[in-house]
Amino acid sequence: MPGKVFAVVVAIITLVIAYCVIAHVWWMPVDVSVHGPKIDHQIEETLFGAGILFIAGQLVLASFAFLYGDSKGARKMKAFPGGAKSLIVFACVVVGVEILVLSFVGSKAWASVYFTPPDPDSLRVDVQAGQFAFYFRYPGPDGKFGPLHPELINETTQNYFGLDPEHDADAKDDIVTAGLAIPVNKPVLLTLHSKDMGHSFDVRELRIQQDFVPGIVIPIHFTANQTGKFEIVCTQLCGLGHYNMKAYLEVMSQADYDNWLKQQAAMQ
Amino acid sequence: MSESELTMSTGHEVLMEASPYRIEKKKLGMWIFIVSDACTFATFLFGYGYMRVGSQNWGTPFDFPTILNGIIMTFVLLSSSLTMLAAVRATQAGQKPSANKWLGLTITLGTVFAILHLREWFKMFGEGWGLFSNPTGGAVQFGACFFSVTGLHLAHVISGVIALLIITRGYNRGRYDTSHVETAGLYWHFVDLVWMFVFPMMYLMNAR
Amino acid sequence: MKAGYKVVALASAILVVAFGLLYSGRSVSAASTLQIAGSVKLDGTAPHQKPIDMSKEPSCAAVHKDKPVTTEGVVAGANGGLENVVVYITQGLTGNEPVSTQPVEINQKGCQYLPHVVAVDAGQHIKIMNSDQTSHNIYVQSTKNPAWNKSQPPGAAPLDVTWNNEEIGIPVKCNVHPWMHAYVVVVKGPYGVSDDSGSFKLDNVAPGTYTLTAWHETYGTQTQTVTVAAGKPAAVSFTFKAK
Amino acid sequence: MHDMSAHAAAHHAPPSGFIRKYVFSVDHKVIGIQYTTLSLVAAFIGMALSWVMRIHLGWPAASIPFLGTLSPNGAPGGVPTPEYYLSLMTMHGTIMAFFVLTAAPMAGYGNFMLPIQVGAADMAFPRLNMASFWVTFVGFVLACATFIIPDGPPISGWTAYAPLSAVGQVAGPGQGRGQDLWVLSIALFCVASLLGALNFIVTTIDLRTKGMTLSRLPLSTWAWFINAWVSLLAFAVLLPTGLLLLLDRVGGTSFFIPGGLVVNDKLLPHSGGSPLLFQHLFWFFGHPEVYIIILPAFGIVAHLMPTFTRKPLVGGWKVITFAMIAIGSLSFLVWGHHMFVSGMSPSMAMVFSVPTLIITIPSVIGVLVFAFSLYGANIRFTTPMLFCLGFISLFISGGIGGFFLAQPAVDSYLHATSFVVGHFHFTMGLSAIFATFAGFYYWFPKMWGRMMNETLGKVHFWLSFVLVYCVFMTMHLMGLTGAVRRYSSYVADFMVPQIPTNRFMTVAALLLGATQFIFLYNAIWSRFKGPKAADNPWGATTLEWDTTSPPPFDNFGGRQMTIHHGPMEYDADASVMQTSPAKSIAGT
Repeated sequence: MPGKVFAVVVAIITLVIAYCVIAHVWWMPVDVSVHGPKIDHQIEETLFGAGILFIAGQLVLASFAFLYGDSKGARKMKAFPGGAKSLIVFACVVVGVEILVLSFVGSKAWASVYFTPPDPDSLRVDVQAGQFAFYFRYPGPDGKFGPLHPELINETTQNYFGLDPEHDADAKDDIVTAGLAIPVNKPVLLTLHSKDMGHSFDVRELRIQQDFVPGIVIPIHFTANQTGKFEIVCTQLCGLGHYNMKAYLEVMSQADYDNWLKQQAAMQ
Repeated sequence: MSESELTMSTGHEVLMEASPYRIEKKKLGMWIFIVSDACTFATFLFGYGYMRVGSQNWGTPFDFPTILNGIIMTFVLLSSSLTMLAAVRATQAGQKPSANKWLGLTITLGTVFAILHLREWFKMFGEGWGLFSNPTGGAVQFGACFFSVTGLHLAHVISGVIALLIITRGYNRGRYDTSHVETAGLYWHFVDLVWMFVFPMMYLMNAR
Repeated sequence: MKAGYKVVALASAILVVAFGLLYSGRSVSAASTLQIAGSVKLDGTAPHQKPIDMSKEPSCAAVHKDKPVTTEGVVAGANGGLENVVVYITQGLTGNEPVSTQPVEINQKGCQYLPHVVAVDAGQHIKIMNSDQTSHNIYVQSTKNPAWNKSQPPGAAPLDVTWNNEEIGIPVKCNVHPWMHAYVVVVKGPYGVSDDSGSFKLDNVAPGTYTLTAWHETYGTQTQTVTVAAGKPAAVSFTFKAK
Repeated sequence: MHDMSAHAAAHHAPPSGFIRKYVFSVDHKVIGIQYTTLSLVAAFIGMALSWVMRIHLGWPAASIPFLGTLSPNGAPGGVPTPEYYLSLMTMHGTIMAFFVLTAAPMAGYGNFMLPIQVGAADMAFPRLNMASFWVTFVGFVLACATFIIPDGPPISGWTAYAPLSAVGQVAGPGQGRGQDLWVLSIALFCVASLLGALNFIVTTIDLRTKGMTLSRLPLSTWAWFINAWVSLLAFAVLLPTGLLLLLDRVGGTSFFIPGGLVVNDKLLPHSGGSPLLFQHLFWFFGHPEVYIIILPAFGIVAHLMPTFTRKPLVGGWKVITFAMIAIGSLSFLVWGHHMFVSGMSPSMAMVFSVPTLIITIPSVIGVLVFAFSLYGANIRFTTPMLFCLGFISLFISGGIGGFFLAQPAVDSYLHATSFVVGHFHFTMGLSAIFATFAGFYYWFPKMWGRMMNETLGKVHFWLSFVLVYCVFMTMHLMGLTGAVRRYSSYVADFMVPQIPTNRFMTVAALLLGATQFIFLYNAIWSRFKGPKAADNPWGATTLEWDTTSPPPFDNFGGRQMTIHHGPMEYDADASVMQTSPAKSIAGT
């Protein structure tokens, strides 16, 4: 009896979960990056492959629990005819194939994000993460970033990067902003700095998540192909304000972007 | 412990499944400890390597006197391994006096090593070295790595010396037997072996 | 009936006299503890204060969308006055000045500290309130007093805190909103903080000669001596040079 | 030599006096019960912490009863502050991962059962054994003490990533003394685990009774033995890592702290360290730790199932044992999959992804062996067996998540979402807990000499099983939306729509917690009022069932056991299993 109940419960649970996934009750947000579809495809493929294994596993378990309750000796016990060898072979083959497929396709998706060199004329933006906000730096008309002087970082004067406009020519026209705005369909190259803790740059819609590691500069590049306003959140525990460490990414038309940059430059 | 002596005294194989290694549990325990302690040292040395590779201005501050001192220390520690060997042989042969002689010699050599080591440490402190200071202006990691790695090893040597003192005493009182001396010997040889890694990595690689 | 008028007239006369006496009495008592009044001027033009982009915290950004707030390192007031200067007495105190029992308030509103600079007596209570819909953390980086760091969720009860040791310019900041800064000046005896026109006053000063110190978060301190004579409030004025 | 037999006699005579008997006892059975009890207490503390977090996640503005008075500083008016939430999260992880999941199934049951199962009178080093328990105990006390000190518990998570955990007070509340205490507590736990592992290994190798060849070892013993090796290597790396972290915190060194850090506008004096070094060292321990937690669970299930299916496992002892060995050894090659997005070189990510996927093969083999051992069986659905089935189901569900997180491309989206939280709660959390429950119901008669109440046990199982899915499968699904973990409230706009989901999980979690009190009541009631247990109530074939319940001080009342065949080897017709160890084990 308990076996049959167990079988039914497991079956119901399995079906409910399968439904939730197939019906997209919870699902990924819209994808606005060029490389994103590859990752989505990878996730869906994994959902499919692993989902099959999941359903098969649960149902096998359920059916055995359903069928082989204690017969008090009425039914003579029999060993699994396939024996261990068949199980091992099955595991190695099926899982092995799954692994090969996933890592093959998966590595393509991964490579497309991390192994393609950034477009040489991509827009460069410097990102500074700190407890608990992101700040962004545009090179300004000269297209050059001023050097950073950590000892000059001072939040009371809004010098979040540690720039020294008095002495560094390149730093004079650097534009520091609290939000990230980029033109649509333009390759973007971000260089991630952290001034204190480990942080992370996570934009769900871009399908990008990359940690900041203090002490090293990490470049990431992407191209957004839809305009809109999206959230940049920190996903690496960085302290008490971690939950509220965020900024907004605005993908705009080139014209809007130019205006925006002018306004920001005026605000320096 | 007495449980094992029961089995040992009445013959392990009679009552128990034969140990695949044919050694009694105290020694086996020491072997296992050595395995895990080796991992601990490996972690420290890995950290040292990571630091060293990661820093641009590492610098190799050790001049010849320091290296010479290191070589002497190495010699002392190695010969202490030999005397330890002799001590184990003597206890196995049941010759208390010579066992005592060799054990005493091992303890002395261990102490000499520790003294040489501390003397060098304090000399370096005098020159301004510290866990986070590097008088030569190189990477501050040097002090951190050097003192933590050699410090860990020194701690092993000193605790080894203390253990040997206790065991020698117990051995003379008849409280401890050959197996204790052998086990202590295992530990002592391990400490030497570790030094064989520490010395080249910490001294020779940092010689001017 | 006529008698009634007389009574009223007499009564009112008595009242007038009484009030007069009372008033004179008050003015007499005021004369015994005088005040130092004065103003702080900024010589030169204040350095450019960067506007603050609060887009990270939409609820606060909404508060300021008409006029963006700027940093408050140097706040020049009307007719060359310098705001947020704390003036207090460093010499000449008897040491037994009463600690003001009136609690000082700091409000976190629109992701700003209001006021930006507060002065308190050692041991005087401060109420820290959060009027925002977001939670702030208050990081008090004091050195002569115990430092502390604590979050205050929206709608949480005000924090009631005191500082027992004199300490000038304790930085107070909110890490969740890195642009939020305030300073607490803990002194003994009377103090005054210059308002937007740069004027300040220290109440309840006994007659005598004092060394006054004016502290500003960017320009540091200035001192001058002032003598408070019985009968008339002393006037002083400080001038900070814009760097 | 004669004086040694005197020693031996002294050893076999049970100690007199309460302290030597129950507190500072060298008897592996008492120590096992001490460990189990410690874990039980820790489990309920950890659970209480998770309740506060869940309530806060479901109803962020709600004032939690008693909390305001319990910790007026962390939760003024009963509403947890963000840093208090992180403290709870940190301590929940620490207490559950170390003091419950690592301690209970290995140190708890292992201490009690392993010597009996190999036919020994005690652990190889009884005093060492006692030491390891009391060191663990002190470590646990230190961990709890972080709640008492004014600074409060650390907020850096159980992974304690540097530099957050390394730079001290400036990093935020709890990062001062709290983090120091935490590191000390973990270091002590490492020492205790190393001593324990050493004891387990030596006992298994050297103290097996006559005829107890490796091929005849019970599978739980096998699991504990393999696991001891994994712990021996893993904790030997965590210990120095903790020491280095402590050096950075109090010694002023810069192993994990890079130069030019500006915290609160202060330029830190450190230079040259590497946060990634800490992550590498931590996860080199941290991933094996996951298997340190799950391997004993495998062993317990493998040990119980033949008893209740009345037939040997598919492939006998070999397949499952080699699967466990494979898992144990592969677990040291996969740590990098925790660092796919943490700035490690992308090619390294691909290198680590392969063994991570490969390790699923032995895991799948294990699960298949368990599932197909049910084929053609006569399953007796006792409470322990139900928990075994629950374990299999949960481990399948959890293992599936591994396929996602093992791939860098997919992980770069799911990393640090609630999908991960659901995944590790299924695999290392709930699976292990279910196996631990199975072991508790199974061995309770042996440990305390009384049976537990089956009805309550079954109620406990059914509610737990369903509710666990409600909580943690929902977490998986919510993770698909990119809902970020370790957030105490929904400041990010995209997480606001998940509030109803969180409320559902909160309610389910509270019910799940309440269910555990049925178990607690059952355990305490049965301990004193339960029916007396027979020597072998389940009809099992391993040595622990060939002695009284509970066993005498020397485990076999002076009998020297001799083994003639293993727990799953039967007479000519291999179909029927012996119902009494007496047949399979001849006492001499």
